[in-house]
Amino acid sequence: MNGVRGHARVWIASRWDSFGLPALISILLVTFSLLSSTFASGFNLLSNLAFSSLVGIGAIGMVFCIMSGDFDISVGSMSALAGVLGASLVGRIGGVGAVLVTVATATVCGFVNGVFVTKLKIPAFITTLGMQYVYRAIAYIYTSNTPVYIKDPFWLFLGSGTVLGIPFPIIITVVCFAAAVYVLRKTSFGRYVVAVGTNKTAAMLSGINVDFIKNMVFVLVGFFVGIATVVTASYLGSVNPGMTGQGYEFQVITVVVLGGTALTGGNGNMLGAFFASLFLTYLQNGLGLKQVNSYWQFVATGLVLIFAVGINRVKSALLGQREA
Amino acid sequence: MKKILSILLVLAVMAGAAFAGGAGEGAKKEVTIGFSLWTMKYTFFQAVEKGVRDACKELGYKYIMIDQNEDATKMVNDLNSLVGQKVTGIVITPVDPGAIGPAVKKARDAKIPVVCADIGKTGPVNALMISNNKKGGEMAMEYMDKLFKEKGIASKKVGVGRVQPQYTYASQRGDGFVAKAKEMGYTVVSDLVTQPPTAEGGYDTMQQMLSANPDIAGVFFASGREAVGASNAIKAAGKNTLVVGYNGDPEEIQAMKDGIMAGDIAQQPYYIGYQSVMLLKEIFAGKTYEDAVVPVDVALLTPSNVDEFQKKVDALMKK
Amino acid sequence: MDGGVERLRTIQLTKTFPGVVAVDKVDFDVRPGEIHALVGENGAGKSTLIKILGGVYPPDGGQVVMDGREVVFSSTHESLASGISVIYQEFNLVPDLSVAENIFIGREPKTFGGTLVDFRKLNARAAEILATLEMPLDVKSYVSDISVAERQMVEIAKALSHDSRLIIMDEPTATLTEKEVRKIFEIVKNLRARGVAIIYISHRLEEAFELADRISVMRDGRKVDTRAIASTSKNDVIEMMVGKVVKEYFAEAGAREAPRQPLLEVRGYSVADAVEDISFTLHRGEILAFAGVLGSGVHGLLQSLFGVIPKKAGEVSFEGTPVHIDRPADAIRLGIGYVTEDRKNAGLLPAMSVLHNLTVIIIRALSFLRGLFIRDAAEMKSFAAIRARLDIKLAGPTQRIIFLSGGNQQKVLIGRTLLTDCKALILLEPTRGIDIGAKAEIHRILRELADKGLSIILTSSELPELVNLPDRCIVLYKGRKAAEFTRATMDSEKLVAAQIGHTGGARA
Amino acid sequence: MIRFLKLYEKFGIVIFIALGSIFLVSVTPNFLKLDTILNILAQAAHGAIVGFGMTMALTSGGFDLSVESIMALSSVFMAILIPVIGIPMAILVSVLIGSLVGVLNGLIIAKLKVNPLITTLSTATIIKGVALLVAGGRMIVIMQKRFMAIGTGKLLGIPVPIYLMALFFGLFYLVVYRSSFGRHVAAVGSNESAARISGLNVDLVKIGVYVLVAFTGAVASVIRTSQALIGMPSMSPGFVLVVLTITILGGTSLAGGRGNLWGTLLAAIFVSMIYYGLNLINVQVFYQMLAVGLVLMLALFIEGLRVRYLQAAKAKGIKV
Repeated sequence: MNGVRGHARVWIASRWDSFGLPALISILLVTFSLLSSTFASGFNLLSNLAFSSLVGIGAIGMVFCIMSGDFDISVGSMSALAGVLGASLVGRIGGVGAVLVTVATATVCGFVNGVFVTKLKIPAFITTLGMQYVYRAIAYIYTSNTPVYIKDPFWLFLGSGTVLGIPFPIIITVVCFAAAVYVLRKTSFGRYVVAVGTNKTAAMLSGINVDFIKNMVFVLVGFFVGIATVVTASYLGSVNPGMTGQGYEFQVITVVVLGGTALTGGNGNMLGAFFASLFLTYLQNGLGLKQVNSYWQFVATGLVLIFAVGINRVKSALLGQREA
Repeated sequence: MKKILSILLVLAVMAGAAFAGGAGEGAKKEVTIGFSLWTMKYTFFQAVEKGVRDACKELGYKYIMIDQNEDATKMVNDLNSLVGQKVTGIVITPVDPGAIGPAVKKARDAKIPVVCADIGKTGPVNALMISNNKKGGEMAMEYMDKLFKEKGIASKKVGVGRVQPQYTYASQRGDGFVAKAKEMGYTVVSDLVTQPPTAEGGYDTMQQMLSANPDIAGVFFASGREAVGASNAIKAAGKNTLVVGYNGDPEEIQAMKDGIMAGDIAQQPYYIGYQSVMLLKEIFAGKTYEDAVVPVDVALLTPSNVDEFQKKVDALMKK
Repeated sequence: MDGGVERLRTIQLTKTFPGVVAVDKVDFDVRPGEIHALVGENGAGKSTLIKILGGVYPPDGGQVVMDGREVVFSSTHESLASGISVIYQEFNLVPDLSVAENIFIGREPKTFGGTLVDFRKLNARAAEILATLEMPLDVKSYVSDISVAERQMVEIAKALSHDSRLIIMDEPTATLTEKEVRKIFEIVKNLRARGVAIIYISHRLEEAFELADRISVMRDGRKVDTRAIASTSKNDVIEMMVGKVVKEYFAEAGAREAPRQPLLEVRGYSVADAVEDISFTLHRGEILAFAGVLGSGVHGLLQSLFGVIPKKAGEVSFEGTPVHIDRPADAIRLGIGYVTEDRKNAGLLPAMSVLHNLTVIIIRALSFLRGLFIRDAAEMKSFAAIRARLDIKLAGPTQRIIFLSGGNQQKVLIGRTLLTDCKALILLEPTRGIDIGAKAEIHRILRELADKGLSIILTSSELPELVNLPDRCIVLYKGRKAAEFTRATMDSEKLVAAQIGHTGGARA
Repeated sequence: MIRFLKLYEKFGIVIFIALGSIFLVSVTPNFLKLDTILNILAQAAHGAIVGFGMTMALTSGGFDLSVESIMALSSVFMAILIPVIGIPMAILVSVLIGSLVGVLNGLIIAKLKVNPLITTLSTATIIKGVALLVAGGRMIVIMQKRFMAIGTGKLLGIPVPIYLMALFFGLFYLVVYRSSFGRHVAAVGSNESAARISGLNVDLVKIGVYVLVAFTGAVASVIRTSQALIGMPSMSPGFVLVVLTITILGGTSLAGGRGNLWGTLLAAIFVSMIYYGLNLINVQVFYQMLAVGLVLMLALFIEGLRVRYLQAAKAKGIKV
């Protein structure tokens, strides 16, 4: 391939990676602001920013996972299980402890998924499909199907509190994404994830322990789902074994893919996931405020996704890769 | 660097938008009702929505509806958004009543009264208009008992098909039914959750109940469309088991007209929606409601009174 | 010869790729009922030629004449349609379909008004074809379950089912056992008897001489000559294949002082379906080449030494101490580097930049706290060092690896191993798919590295590389040591002879 | 051992069914009754039929999450059209409309080369919206009671859905294993490039696959709609996961190449049996979930071991 032309392509593609979605969001924001003053109110923008973090945080782990060439659709049930377990323990071990338990539980679930995938070589999709039933069922049985309420002030603050008028979830999100971006660019682990995702064999020949990396990636999925669960639980003031995390897996995957992470692995875009969560949130919010019939909202969201993935196709075509 | 730039870009636009939009805020004088609804997918909720809308029209209130799309987190965000829009009052039909607490508190802190239209509540709501689910279940049992006696059905076996477990509020219907059944000396031989939570699910579940107890005398379904499916199953199996449903939606009314469904407990979704706004009106006028529960009666529909009921409903919905 | 006789004839056929003329004005012909052997070193242009005939590449110049009519192929189908079947080394079979289905894929006999496949007829026809060729093969068995030789047969049967009049076979026997080879031979002769024209490409001269009626030799994209087997000898052919190999480094050879202390000692080493009982010693600062055509087991041996595939038996000692290498990580830890022959699938990290492709192997060492914080400065430093040392041409460290030229990509892969400052370096096909200029450069680099004390094991299927580069060259044939050459005794003709199993004394 | 494993690959699920039956027979007298058995089979029908389609999708190396929405869409159209053009035509048209969604999926996947998961995830959302729009969000009651016969009627004492299941099993058996199309689907899923070079029109094959999946969805919708006698814009939520579970439990691999229709059929019956049986004995829904999940994981576990064993055998040079 001709280096110069290649380079021009990268130029375009890489600009799309970092500025494509932000541009779309800006357009979206401006349009809706012109259409509705309530949309443009600082409050509305902020509270939706906070709302977007519920999916955004969960998406972080999934970006790692999909970058490494795998997949986890058990995150919804995982979230329910971790949530009820943590919330139920507040009385005994206090808010901080309970929060830690929540995160730990989800992390362990992630680890279990990872073991099935790496050790038994069962495709991630199938494994997590099965575990999805298991985690949810355990959550039901453990609580005998009663919602668990979050009364603990510390925990409540995490999802509903504000610092200098900024909703705390936003701060958590910023920290998480910053950390994730850091891990991806500045740690050897981050490099290994990309390497494994883009070419397993080459990674193995470079002395990388592929199975270990893959397993760690699933642990990360669990970890961030755990954090997301903590925030969500406190945002809702309760955890419901049946409701919490319903459809969460597909929300998360949508955001990750919309963010420009290819399901073929290797090519990931961490901040893209963040912007995608913003984009979808503001899209829904705007349509809602304009009193658009919610049936049309389904159609709109679906079309946007197809469109966005289409664009990523073009991008990866420019970069000379293929999507599976 | 590019990343930072991209973030700055978005932030800048946001700030700009916020600044521009800032002016728009608070400017509105007229009374505005914000309504957050579970979903527009089912007839019941469409009726509630109609009720709220009509009431607002009647009182000349501005009306904003947001669909939760059956997502608890979206519900909370919508509530926050309504608070942000400084609406005068909020009506909510929550998909997850356990999850509205913090949001309701925010609303009340902002001096915005909140009325729950059915389902349930947490947090400092002013009032909850709610169908008497428990009573509905009991009525169903009593009605069955009456029919058994008339038809001279000896079997003391009854069953209940519940809605999905996560909708705890609706399980009271089943609870009410079960309690009453015990009280009246019946045995609840099967107590199942209808899966999937739609008519065809009712069909499957009914078949299972019939296999387990061929002589089951009557079954109460905590949701109407599932009762319709169940009635079809009974008809197909050539049994005479009595089915009583819950809701009073058109499909149930039709099933009763066809004579395959014995009875139905009709809720008054339109009334619930309508009255919720009326409650808010009183609150605006200075009347205090704190954490009040306004039970809304449920009506027993039988083949004899179903027609007039339908006329009433149609009249309301066409208004 | 008059044009009527030939089944296929190429006139001044030419194909150029950036930097190389792969096929250069080739006049070639094959007749009905003839087996025409096509031989030549790798890169001589054989595979490009057959790819043109197979409709994979359009030629840049010249014509192809099939049965007296000029033909132009824009796709593999068109070539197939006009009666040419090419059987490539990597088969085009569908593992999850049966033998019969593979033979007739896309052309299954139908019943019920063309709705269903008539399996009775399908299997019968397949069996028929296999029978006429005396192929002992169950038409119902899945291709995923049959041996390589049997797959070879399926491909041949598939070709026949298209009633192709010309079948081109690319190294059909390379990975087969002696017994299987016999079987394939019978089949090929059988084909000839039925008047099919066959172009038979092989590295094993004795095969060519046993089978073929005529033999054509290619070198550097040109056809050297075509001769009747009867009127030529293996030695002539070898001479034609080798031509004049320029011996640049030999002058310098004298200056190089003789054996240094051993670094890697291998004793009685065996790898399943690769090599049996191989022993050798690699010295410090030595370039040791392993020569061997496909099926000689060289690749298996070297992969196993790096821990990619398990060994069956044998001891390895490194710097005097016995070692166990079960995973590449072990080898890297010891200080052994490895550069794959399959750059695309096993070497490059396509989604990553040149910088990251280079440093991935030592990124942990380049960071504080066991990989928790990558020191950019250190990373750039080692990058700059390698870039300067191998003089890699690129727009910048963040450029995607996939946009580099083959030569520079190869340098990056070599650089990657150098970063581990390994003591021994294993290179498979170090210059495959690289243009002439870059080749020489990589040779120079390897020589310098060796002079600085790095020990290199390499294998190549390109003669000049084997002749010029190494201090020693061990030739494997069918998994066993066939010959060994030092600089002193190095003789390109003997080398080729040994590779292709022709041990009869080539003229010294 | 190897022959057993080969058999297990095809019929392993039988073992689960046997164990399940033994358990249920021992706990309730109502299980071992003709009616119960027939109902279990009848309730397996829609899962099995869509399962056949999904098997095809997985065989081609693809995937379809949009069946649920497709069912809803054709359900709505059926309810709207029956009074207008009569039952047979209405069924025909609505099945056709459902299948058209398959064309859409196929085109996006084959031509735009968008990943099947994302494609069908998106179309699922879109079609859900469309179904709701068409129905105006309402449940549409079907007045023509004769329509019930399809989902609830009996022929010679056997529920119609069972006939349909059998019919479609036969049909798909022919398509998958006996028709050239079916073999080409396997080829595409097994080695796409080889399939291309062998002159197959890969894109067309893929489109065909997604049309077939959509078709099965629409047919299942006919059964379910007739049982409900209501056109539902929000039909059988969560059904697609059940279908995936069935297909995978049946032993069809995500890798593509080999579909296992027998497995799918048996798995559908097994899953139906679990839910039916556990409801017979009033087991709480949560434990039913747990049961399905654990069975699936167990099956996968065994499968994992099986594959490893076979690979080991291959490595040892044993012909498998």
